[in-house]
Amino acid sequence: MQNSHFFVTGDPMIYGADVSIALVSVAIIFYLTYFKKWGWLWREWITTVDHKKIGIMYLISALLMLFRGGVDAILMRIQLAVPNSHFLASEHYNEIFTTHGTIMILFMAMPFMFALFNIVVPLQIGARDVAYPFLNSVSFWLFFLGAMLFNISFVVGGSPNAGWLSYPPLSENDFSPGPGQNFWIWGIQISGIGSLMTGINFVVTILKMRTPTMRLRDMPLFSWSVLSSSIAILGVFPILTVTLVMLTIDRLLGGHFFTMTAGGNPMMWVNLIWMWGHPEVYIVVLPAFGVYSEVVATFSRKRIFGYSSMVFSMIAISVVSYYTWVHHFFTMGAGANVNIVFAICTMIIAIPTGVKVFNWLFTMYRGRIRITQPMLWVMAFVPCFLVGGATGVMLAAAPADYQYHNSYFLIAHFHQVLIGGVVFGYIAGMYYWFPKIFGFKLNERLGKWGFWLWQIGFYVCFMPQYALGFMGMTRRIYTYNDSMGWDMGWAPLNYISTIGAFLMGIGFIFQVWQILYSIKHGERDVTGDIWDGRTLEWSIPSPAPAYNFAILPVVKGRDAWWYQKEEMQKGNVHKEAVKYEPIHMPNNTGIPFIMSVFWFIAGFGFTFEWMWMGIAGLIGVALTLFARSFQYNTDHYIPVEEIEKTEKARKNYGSVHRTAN
Amino acid sequence: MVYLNSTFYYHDSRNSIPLYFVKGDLTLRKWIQTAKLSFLALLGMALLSGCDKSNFIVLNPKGPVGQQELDLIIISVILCAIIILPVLGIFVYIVIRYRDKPGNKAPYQPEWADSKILEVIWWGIPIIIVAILGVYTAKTTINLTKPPVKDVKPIVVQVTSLDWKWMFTYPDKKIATVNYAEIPAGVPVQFILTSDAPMNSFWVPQLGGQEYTMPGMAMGLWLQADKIGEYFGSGANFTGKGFAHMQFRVKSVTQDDFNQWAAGIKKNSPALTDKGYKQLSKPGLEKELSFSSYPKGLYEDIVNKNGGTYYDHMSHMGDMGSQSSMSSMKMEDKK
Amino acid sequence: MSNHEHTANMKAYTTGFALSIILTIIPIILVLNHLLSKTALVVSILLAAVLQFVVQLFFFMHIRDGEGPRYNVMALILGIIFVVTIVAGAIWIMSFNSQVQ
Amino acid sequence: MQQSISAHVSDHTQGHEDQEGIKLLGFWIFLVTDCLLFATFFAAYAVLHTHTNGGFTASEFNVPNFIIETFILLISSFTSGIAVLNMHKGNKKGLTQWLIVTAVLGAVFVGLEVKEFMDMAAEGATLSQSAFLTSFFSLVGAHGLHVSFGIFWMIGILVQLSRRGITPVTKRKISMVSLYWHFLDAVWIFIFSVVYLMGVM
Repeated sequence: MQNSHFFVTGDPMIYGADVSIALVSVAIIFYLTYFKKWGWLWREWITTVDHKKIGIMYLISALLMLFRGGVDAILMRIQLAVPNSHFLASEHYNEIFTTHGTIMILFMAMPFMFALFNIVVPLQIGARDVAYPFLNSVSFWLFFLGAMLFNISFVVGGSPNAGWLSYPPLSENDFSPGPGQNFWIWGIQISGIGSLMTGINFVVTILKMRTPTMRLRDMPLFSWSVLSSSIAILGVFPILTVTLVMLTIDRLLGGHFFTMTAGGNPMMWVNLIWMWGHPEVYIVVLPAFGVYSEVVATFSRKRIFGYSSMVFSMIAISVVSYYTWVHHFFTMGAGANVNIVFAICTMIIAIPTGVKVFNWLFTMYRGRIRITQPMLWVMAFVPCFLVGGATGVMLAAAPADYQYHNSYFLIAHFHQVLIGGVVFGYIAGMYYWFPKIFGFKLNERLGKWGFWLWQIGFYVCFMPQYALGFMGMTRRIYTYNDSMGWDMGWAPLNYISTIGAFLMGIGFIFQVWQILYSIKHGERDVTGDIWDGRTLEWSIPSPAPAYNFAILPVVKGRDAWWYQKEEMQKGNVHKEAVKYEPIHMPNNTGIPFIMSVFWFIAGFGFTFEWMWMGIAGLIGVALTLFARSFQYNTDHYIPVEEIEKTEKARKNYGSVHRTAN
Repeated sequence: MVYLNSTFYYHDSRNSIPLYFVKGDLTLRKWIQTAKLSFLALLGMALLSGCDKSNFIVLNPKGPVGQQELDLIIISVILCAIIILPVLGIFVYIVIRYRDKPGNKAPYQPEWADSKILEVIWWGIPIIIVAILGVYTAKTTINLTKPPVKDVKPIVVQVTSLDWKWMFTYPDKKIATVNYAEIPAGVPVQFILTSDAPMNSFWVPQLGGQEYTMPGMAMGLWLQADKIGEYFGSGANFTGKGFAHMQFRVKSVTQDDFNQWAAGIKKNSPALTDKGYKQLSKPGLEKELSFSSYPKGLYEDIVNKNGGTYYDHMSHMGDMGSQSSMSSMKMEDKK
Repeated sequence: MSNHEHTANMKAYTTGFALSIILTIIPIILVLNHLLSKTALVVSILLAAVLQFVVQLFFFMHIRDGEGPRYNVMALILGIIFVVTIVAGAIWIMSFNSQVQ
Repeated sequence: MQQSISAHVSDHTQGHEDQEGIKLLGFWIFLVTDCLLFATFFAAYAVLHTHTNGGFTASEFNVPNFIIETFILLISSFTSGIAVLNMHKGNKKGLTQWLIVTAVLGAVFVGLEVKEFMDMAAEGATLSQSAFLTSFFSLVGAHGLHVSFGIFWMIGILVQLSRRGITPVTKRKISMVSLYWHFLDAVWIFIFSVVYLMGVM
């Protein structure tokens, strides 16, 4: 491969990005070296197996990727704002929507979700860590290096441009030669393996690591949502892995799974990728449902309404979501019977989802609603998701879908459920648990600016797109009014939509500002229970100590901490002398990071079809696995003195239970 | 053709309608200027265009297929609204009534968290609504697999999506067109779709919903125009660089005009040869073209070479006329 | 699972082994001698495979071992449902009749 | 204060012994996901097995070869079971020997499979020949890679066993590898039935 092909050239924006990436890298390296922070970085972060720190790293990565995906979105909207625009060339536009979709789902939503998993679940179930701390670290680094591999396609080799699900034969060698498509495959493959491991990890964590007195039926709903989401991950991520392997076999070894020639069948890809792809959206939305349940109960000062049907509906969603995938290709010729069955399955999944909305509403009913930042996002979610869900049911009606499919109606629908359902939920979760993990609250005023800009921006951006769908505008076109003499009247609505995108972008800037501002000025959480919470994570100090719980909590029912506080107020608490025991904790380890670097090397090698490098990377992976297998000294005990010291330093906290009115 | 910034590998130089890909001289600054100036004007226009019903082509069908789909859309909107609107109302009411503010006298029952009656209601209502919508959906789905009217003899139009153009072949008339199709009004048309390039989707919103064009598959789509007119069609599934330009025209004319048009093409247009098709199927754009004939079995060859031989659908690829395509439908029913 | 009772003993392994050998030989004989009609043959091959899978589960993998909630059994059942969905779903959908709406 | 009202719960549930049980459950769940991995390959094979592009068809498989392969794998599944029995009896020597036997049988199996693939390739039936062959080599090859991985894993465990003897950790590892081995045998049953037997039928 020639040098001029290795580096992406040709566009001033790309050169600009090259320069800024180089500058930022130099700045980071300088900072780390000058302040002698390399050791700190290695000891405290890269080798950590602490679920809270891993959660923080997921959160930071997710926000970075939200930025990158958002910039892509803005570029697309600029291009479409006016007809016949030449801001972006066709291929550049294609690359941008491909990376936008891929990044937002796989490298933004997934890590954001895993951030919440990691930060919240062990604290909520009274555990000191996840079931497999080592594996947890492997998962993170696989995700992170997979995401980096995908992202460097921007500057080396060229970005993928066949759409976020890369339908063959377009994504096959014949139509998309070169490393761009391979970046897509390997970036997703590597991080997808990490996601699968996280799924296993959290299923076992929730089943086996709960504090012994917590029964499953008393478990907080967020943890239930994580369980159902993780079960869905286990059910579908293997399919993604294999489907990507198949495309790799086609591209790298000359196979014919999905080619047009030699009997390959592109429809098979569409079938398999949506077997993963549809449950995937439920995977990301279920934890958001969990967040809503926690936030609504806390800020209505009321028990969650209909706990059992909430649990049942989540499990139902995670299983039924497995039977809806064909609604993504009703128009592909699978026949009327297939379409009818999958249309009805798709509609059925709306039932448990709708039930959840009712239950949230009736949790607020006869409660006392405090409109805090997390609650604001939940309240924005309800109407947004209702409409998004309704358009989803409209799309499920197969023959109507023939008219919506691949049009801007579809685009508007899935942004409405993915932003209104998923992103709002994750942001609510971030605001809600931020004090727990960092020890301070995020500034309300800046947050409100961010909130309203997001809200207005969202409706301004996406409502016109429903209309554009009815006007016959199809997705993924980089320009319009340009050919065959058609002017379909799409221009004004597109212009408005672009304004909305900018508003959301400004909203995001406010949120970044809010975080930076609050690091210094945010309200400190001294009680550990800043929201007057109901579940166990609020019973420990903020930020949580490394071992989470000095003594494993006793749970007598749902909302354990809430009732414990009530008991405390009534004075029914028998004070006993505290007697700590040494706590068993896993050791830090560099192996996950090193192994993931080898994966990165392998992925990079296969991307450029340098087999020697790919195989060398895989051998490295095998060697690190082998090395780990021989590590026996993988844990340590925190001595009692140290626990006493830590707990003493925090003795001053103690929550005051504030009853309503 | 001047493809701009072929960063990498695309170095093909076909010569058709180069203008589309030539970078204009609009700089970003100029663009912002234009944007500023047109901001208010456009906002106004948008509001106006919102009232202009004719732009909403999906909601303004010109044939029975599109009409049935519109009916289903309306039914689904109504059924969804039955749930959405009351829920939104309840939501607003609850948020206002139960806000935590001093002196709020609304009841506060922090322990009230169960009600069998309420749960039955909101599991029940959605189930009923889904059942109703499910029935309509199933009915329409089955209806659309049949010709829209029974008493008129249908015609067959074979559609092949290419990079980045549409080819229409008429097995009855043995003529071919590119990027436009003419059909007789009031006659059911069975479009039989395939692709000799990455899959696309054939969509003429005012006649009815879309269907993918898949390499190696020949799939039928019934459409019909009730009146004469010209309808916008486009490719709806992304196929790469020239995808945005894959728009075409479907013109519905009276049966007589249709026959005349076909005869005119037969007489005046050049023939599509094997070589010509090879050239046509290369990546690139094309304007509207007409051909007086095409190589025998062209469509079948396209389907078969992309994997069609592995499926049993030779019988209704259309070359034996609409009659055989009808009989093959019956075969399908038996399956 | 150090503290759980084990169903593993030599007798169980030998029985399982014998059963799986038999269940392997039966379909081989059926196929090589063309003993049945096509459909019957397919059914009996699949039946033998499923039975053998069950044998592996019970005699070799000791699915009955363990106490408390049987998470492993639940996982397996869910897994089997998903496996059937993937394979049967793909076959059903991909046997398209190419005559569509 | 939180601590003062919490009863003292024994720490043992998160202690060392049960860690091994938790790991075994995780591994079991991993095996279930591995099932789905094979199911996806099976789905592709089921859809594409007639797409032979005019070349090698499923009726041309080498019958004696795959029957021998099947029996070797069956026997190795049995021997790995005997190894576990020896482990429970605390018989390190027997355990080691039977593990070695299992690994060797696995290696013979892989060798036979490689030979089969080479023979087919020599006839021109390569992976890039047709969709059928792509799906065949992927499905069977994926299983072969799993077996090869299992062999290396067993070697690693054998080394640890010789160094540390039968401990809770090595016990858990041996239980895992044996579970894995039975699982691969179960997958092979379906490959044998669906791919080979139905192919030559």
